[in-house]
Amino acid sequence: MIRLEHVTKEYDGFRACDDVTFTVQKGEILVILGPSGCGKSTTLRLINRMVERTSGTIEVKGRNVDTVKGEELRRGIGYVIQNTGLFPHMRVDRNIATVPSILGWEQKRIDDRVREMLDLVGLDHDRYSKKYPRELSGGEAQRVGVARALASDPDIVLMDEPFGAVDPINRLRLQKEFSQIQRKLHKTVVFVTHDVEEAMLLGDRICIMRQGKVVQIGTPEKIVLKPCDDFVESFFGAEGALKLLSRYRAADYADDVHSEGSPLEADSSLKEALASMILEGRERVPVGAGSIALSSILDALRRQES
Amino acid sequence: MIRLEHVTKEYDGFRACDDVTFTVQKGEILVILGPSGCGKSTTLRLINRMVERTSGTIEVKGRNVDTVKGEELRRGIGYVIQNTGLFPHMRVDRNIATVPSILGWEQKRIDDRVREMLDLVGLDHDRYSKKYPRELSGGEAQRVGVARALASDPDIVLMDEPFGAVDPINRLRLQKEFSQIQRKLHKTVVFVTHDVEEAMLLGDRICIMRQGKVVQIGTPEKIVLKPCDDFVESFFGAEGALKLLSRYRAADYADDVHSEGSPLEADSSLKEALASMILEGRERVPVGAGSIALSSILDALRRQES
Amino acid sequence: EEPVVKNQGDPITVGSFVDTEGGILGNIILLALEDKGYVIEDKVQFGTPDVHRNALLQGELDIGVDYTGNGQYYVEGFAESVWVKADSAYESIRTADEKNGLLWMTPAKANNTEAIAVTKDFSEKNSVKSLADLAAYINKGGEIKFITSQLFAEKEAGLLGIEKAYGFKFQPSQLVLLPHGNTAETLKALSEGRDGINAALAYATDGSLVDLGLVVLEDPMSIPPVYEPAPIIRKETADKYPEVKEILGTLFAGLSKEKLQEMNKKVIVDGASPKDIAEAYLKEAGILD
Amino acid sequence: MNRKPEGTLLLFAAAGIISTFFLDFAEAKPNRILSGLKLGSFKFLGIYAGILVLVFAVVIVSSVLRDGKIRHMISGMAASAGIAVLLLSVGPMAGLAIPAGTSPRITISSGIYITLLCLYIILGTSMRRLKGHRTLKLVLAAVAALPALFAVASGSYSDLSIMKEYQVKKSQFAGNLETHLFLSFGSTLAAAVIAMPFGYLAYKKPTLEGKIMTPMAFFETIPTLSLFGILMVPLGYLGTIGIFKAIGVSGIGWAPAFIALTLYGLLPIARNTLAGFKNVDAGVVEAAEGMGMGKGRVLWRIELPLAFPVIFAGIRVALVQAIGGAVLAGLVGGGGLGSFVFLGLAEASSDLVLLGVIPIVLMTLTGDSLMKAAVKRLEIGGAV
Amino acid sequence: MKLKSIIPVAALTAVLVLMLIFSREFEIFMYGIFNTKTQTGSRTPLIVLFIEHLNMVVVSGIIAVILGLALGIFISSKPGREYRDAFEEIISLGQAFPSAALLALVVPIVGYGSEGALIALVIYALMPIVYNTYAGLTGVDPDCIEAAKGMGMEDKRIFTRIKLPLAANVILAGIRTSLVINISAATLAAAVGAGGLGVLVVNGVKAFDPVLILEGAIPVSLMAVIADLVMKEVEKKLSYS
Ligand SMILES: Nc1ncnc2c1ncn2[C@@H]1O[C@H](COP(=O)(O)OP(=O)(O)OP(=O)(O)O)[C@@H](O)[C@H]1O
Ligand SMILES: Nc1ncnc2c1ncn2[C@@H]1O[C@H](COP(=O)(O)OP(=O)(O)OP(=O)(O)O)[C@@H](O)[C@H]1O
Ligand SMILES: [Mg+2]
Ligand SMILES: [Mg+2]
Repeated sequence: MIRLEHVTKEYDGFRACDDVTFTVQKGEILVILGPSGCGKSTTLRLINRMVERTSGTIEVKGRNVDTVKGEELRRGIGYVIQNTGLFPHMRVDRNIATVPSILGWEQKRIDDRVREMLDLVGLDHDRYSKKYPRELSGGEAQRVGVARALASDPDIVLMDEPFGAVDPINRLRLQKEFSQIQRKLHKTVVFVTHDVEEAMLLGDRICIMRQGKVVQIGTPEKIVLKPCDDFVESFFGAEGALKLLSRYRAADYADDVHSEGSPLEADSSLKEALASMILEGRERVPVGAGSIALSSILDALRRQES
Repeated sequence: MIRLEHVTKEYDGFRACDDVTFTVQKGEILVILGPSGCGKSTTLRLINRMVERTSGTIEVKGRNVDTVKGEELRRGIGYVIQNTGLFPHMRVDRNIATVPSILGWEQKRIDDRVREMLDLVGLDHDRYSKKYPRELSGGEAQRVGVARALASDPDIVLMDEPFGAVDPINRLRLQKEFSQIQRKLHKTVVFVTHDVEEAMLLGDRICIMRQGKVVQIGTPEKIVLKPCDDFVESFFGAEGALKLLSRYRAADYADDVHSEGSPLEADSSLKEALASMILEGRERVPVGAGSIALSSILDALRRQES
Repeated sequence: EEPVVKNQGDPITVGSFVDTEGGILGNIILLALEDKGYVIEDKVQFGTPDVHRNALLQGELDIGVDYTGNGQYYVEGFAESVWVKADSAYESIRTADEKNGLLWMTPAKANNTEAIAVTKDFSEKNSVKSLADLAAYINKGGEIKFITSQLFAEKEAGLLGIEKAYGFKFQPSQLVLLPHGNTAETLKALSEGRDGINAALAYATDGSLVDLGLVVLEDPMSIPPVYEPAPIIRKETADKYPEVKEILGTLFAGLSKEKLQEMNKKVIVDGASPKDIAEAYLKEAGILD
Repeated sequence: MNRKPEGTLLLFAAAGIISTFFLDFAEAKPNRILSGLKLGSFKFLGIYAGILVLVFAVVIVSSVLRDGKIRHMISGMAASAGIAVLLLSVGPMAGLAIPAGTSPRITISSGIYITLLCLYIILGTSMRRLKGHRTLKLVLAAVAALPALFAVASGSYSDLSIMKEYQVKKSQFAGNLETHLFLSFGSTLAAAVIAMPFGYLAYKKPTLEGKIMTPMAFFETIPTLSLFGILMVPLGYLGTIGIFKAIGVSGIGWAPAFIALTLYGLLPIARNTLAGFKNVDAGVVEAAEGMGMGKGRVLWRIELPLAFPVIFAGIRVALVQAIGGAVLAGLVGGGGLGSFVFLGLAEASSDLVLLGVIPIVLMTLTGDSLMKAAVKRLEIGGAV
Repeated sequence: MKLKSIIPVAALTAVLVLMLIFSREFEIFMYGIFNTKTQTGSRTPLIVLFIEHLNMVVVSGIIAVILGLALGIFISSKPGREYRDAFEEIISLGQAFPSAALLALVVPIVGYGSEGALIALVIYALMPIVYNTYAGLTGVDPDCIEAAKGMGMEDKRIFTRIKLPLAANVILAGIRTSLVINISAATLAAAVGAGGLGVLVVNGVKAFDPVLILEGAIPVSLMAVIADLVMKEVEKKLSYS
């Protein structure tokens, strides 16, 4: 779906992107993770030609991006930037309707679409559609930003630290909601972040960058378990494995053994199951009809690997 | 050391602090934790009389705060505010020297103290003392803020979300450094945050506030294990127990059993030990001369409680 | 009945100086022409003398009012002495300005020349009646503060000439210089004795002299030129509307110094409308009915 | 609950009382230019002066009331009543105070202006601090404003010297007012049309910023009157050329004034245009581009609407400046209300000066506050 | 002050001085160019007019700075804050009077000469100073003030050590604006007989004499530009960034 091959971007001789090569499959979320200034945003913006590369090839949906006009290319790709970038002088509905109206959809269709999008991101149409961006909380604004990027139903969405400005508590909620939306829509997503937990939670694959170069690219498990160098390892810290546990649902690792106590919530993660065991000092906690054992959690990553 | 009794602060009839009562012992860190707008900052600022209370009694070092002039009271109490509040027109050294020069220390003593303070917060004197605040990174500015608050060696330090503006990666480092400093200096600290992990990591006791009222106050263990209501419970989420584990040193829970593999670092926490076990799929990992067992971690909180 | 409009769609622009007398004289022309059925664009009290002059030259004004003595500034090649006599002054500017396309009509017999005024009290107390007396008074070291226009103070045919002729000299501290020459202000300052002022620039036709209890010092040597107001019409306009030239020809002839003084007084002291005063004059003179 | 007396009310009520007792309210002159008998408030207004003192006393008492709402209601009502009494009584009382003589004049003196100013400030303060109560505020404003209109319209002021000046100048007044409006609004419009593209250019090409702004800033250092004067020469020359002559350009008249005022308006507008565009959140522009908007669309749909409140604020500054500057047109034959000012100055008639000044001040104040309100309105949909 | 910024100031000052010394020659030269019929000239030497002008600007400037700072500080202080709106209204009312009209109106009150002009100029110069003082002082980062207060500084010390230095550049920018406005507005003082370079400008305009206008306008503009440059340097010097 998206293919970068030996892509380099120089600013006055400084390589913000240096020989970057990767592919994003249809329906996949690729998370680009790295420290500040490593070239994440630049890489993202090369894809929709907000920035023109110095050398290399970029293909989107099998076509070289140079064969399309920049503006047209961008109209077909959703784009969510840090701090939302909502247009402060337009109400929520007009913000969301931006690309559809550029594309010349008829009014009725636009209205329906706005309603549908607000629904999708969990905002009440009547309450929110006529608000101005400054009347929204950070989390609400973020949702509108996502709704706007998806309004014209693009196959591809680029997201640049979309939840960067949201406080930690709301952030988790947004991340989970985004996961759900993605499960419905199966977009092809490139997602930039410097938050390790976020990368773990959302990424099908993670691409770790450093000083403009791709250091390692692969599934979160592979990266945590087989970091290719110290830099990658240090990134996940000593607690990388725990973070990884948040990716798996406890129910998937449960067995039929009966266990006492109040069961975990249906979509609890392995991490939550582990926390619950430690809290209660038990080696087994109930989940669904059965229960899950500490040893299953201990084995989980191993099982995943094979 | 600090005692608030039935303290209330009203703004135009709105109670920002409502009947707050607590005591902070000498050498203790009390963390005030709560959602935005719950009155944390107000409570803090009542202590050094930045805000005058509407009713109630406040004692600092056994004396009613009303018996001292506000300014004098404040000169004896360190104060670190969110976003550092460094004076942009003064170089780092003069920022740090502010209170000592108000107190009329002689120049030599001030100079020595500045050097000592920069040392304490891990900044090189020669490199940093002549910089202006705008030439510092967020983390460096934060350290200078702490150095400034400690310059006159006050017994009591008030900190209002001191690390609020620092990015997550540097934040963890600053928190750990602060822990170390505190272990050396044994200040009496009231620390405001809305970050649960920070509260867990630093607080000897945590005071949870909501809408101006103190909801629960106690050690982190007590609050996680015995939350007094749903609000407090929701605050720590499903993973509260795991967070708690970061408070304990693995070495303290180790036994003499020999175990293979590379040992954990000396001051690793139980949380890190657990992560290591999950990563490697083993029930026991080496620490120091001996090793620690998964079952010890499972029992840790229980042991702590008794 | 309404007279027929004689210049449909081509109004004649009439202007004058932005001062009291300009208001009256301009309106006299305006009303006289309107009475005969001309459509007039009213630019009465249009601007300062030089703005007015240039407007006439450039055709911004078709008709204006100016003073014969001002010819000394407008045209070159005349001896200074021609400007101090009424007839030679008029003849000089009339002939010279024909080349500029401006026709000077017969001026009023009213010399609105520059003079120095003092209060009656001052005059009597110090027995100062003429400029010669004033010179003696000043040279004796008498207190004096003279308010005048900058322009008058700085020309040979003005204060510089007077000082030379009568043999005295104002010190800078004895002068209050205004950038304009309108004497309502100077005379008011004099009559109120503001800032110690006890002498002021006046024009001979100033209407407020009597009411303010002021007297004009005599100038036996006649230093400042003769300033008689006359209507001026552009040659183009005169050629197009010969009747207009006819009307203007002797329009001012009947105006005496006393008459102008009286009319000026009514406007500046009593606050009457210059137009009303002009109308009254025209009726009295039988030009209007 | 505020326990302290309210300073603003106290201060201006005290100032009002002092001005009522000690300043002249009118001058009864034997004629237009001679000074005359100065009249204090009681001599001039009689019982109504007593009412004014009472009004100020009420304000002082209200300023120590505890309840803010009642306090401001009382002081507001007192002030607007005071304004109404003052404005309505001046006309008839002037009629009574006219001295004998052929052409006597009654001139309003500083006391009335200052007393009025105190009353307006008290009223303004009260209304600002009175939250809500829209109808009450509307009534207060009406009570304060309508009497002046009524008095002017009904001819109640006809005995005042300034109205007599108006009677004399009536035929020129409308024309001069129109010219003044044309000069100030027209030149501001022209300045906006020229300066906005330059401001935008400076934004797009930062290297050009100095080259664009420096000359504009230079005009600002040339005294207005000199610029008028200097322009007369080249314009006088231009005026002899056919096409310019046809549109009325000449060395005198409106052209130099109009051009000079336009030149003065350039800097504030260009500067604010630059600042306005710079202020637009880079993230917003990035989002717009990222959604496939072309350059033109980004400019018209995003940047311009967002920058406009700031640009408009610059236009406001330019307009206020132009209204004041247009006075000088009176000196170069450009007409406008300045003609009255300078004729008044020349004839030593402060009433005639005021006949020019008062409309200018009103024009400035209303223009300014309308534009301010407009800026606020623009911002409702805008950033911030 | 860096050499780079001294050069333009020195050059402009030199031009100004030369112009003052050789004013006669300037007139003769310019009349050669313009060839106007009315060659009025001036009774008072240019240098005297210049000094009058300078005097007016300096005196009104000093008064305006003192008054403006005091007022600005007052209305930005806690007890004075409630007067802010009232004073702002009065000052902006004062500014709504065109400078020429303001000058015209003070004559009947204080008479001819420089007093009237001074009053008008002070009123004119006041607004930018008061406004910028207020904006500067209240614009100081509240975190800084909070920190200062929290460290036990008294209000006086917070004012002198924190607020004033941090507001200095904004305040100085206000003084600069008002100075430049004032230099150019003082031209109109001639209209009330207060002298100054405006005498030449006003006479020049009346006499339609571009030489006189330029002779007055050039020194005024030079003064304004020099004042602007110098104040910019002072601003740089006194502000921390
Ligand atoms: N327009 C530009 N001109 C010059 N250098 C640039 C430009 N844009 C980015 N850079 C540089 O390129 C490097 C990579 O920038 P980029 O914005 O891609 O980093 P990032 O990984 O997104 O960082 P962050 O997490 O802070 O957003 C940085 O060093 C930056 O300074
Ligand atoms: N000066 C004030 N006047 C009126 N209300 C105030 C004032 N200061 C604080 N408040 C209100 O008091 C409440 C508590 O404020 P406080 O600053 O203590 O909250 P907080 O817990 O520190 O919040 P945050 O985490 O956002 O800093 C808030 O609702 C706030 O709006
Ligand atoms: Mg980035
Ligand atoms: Mg707070």
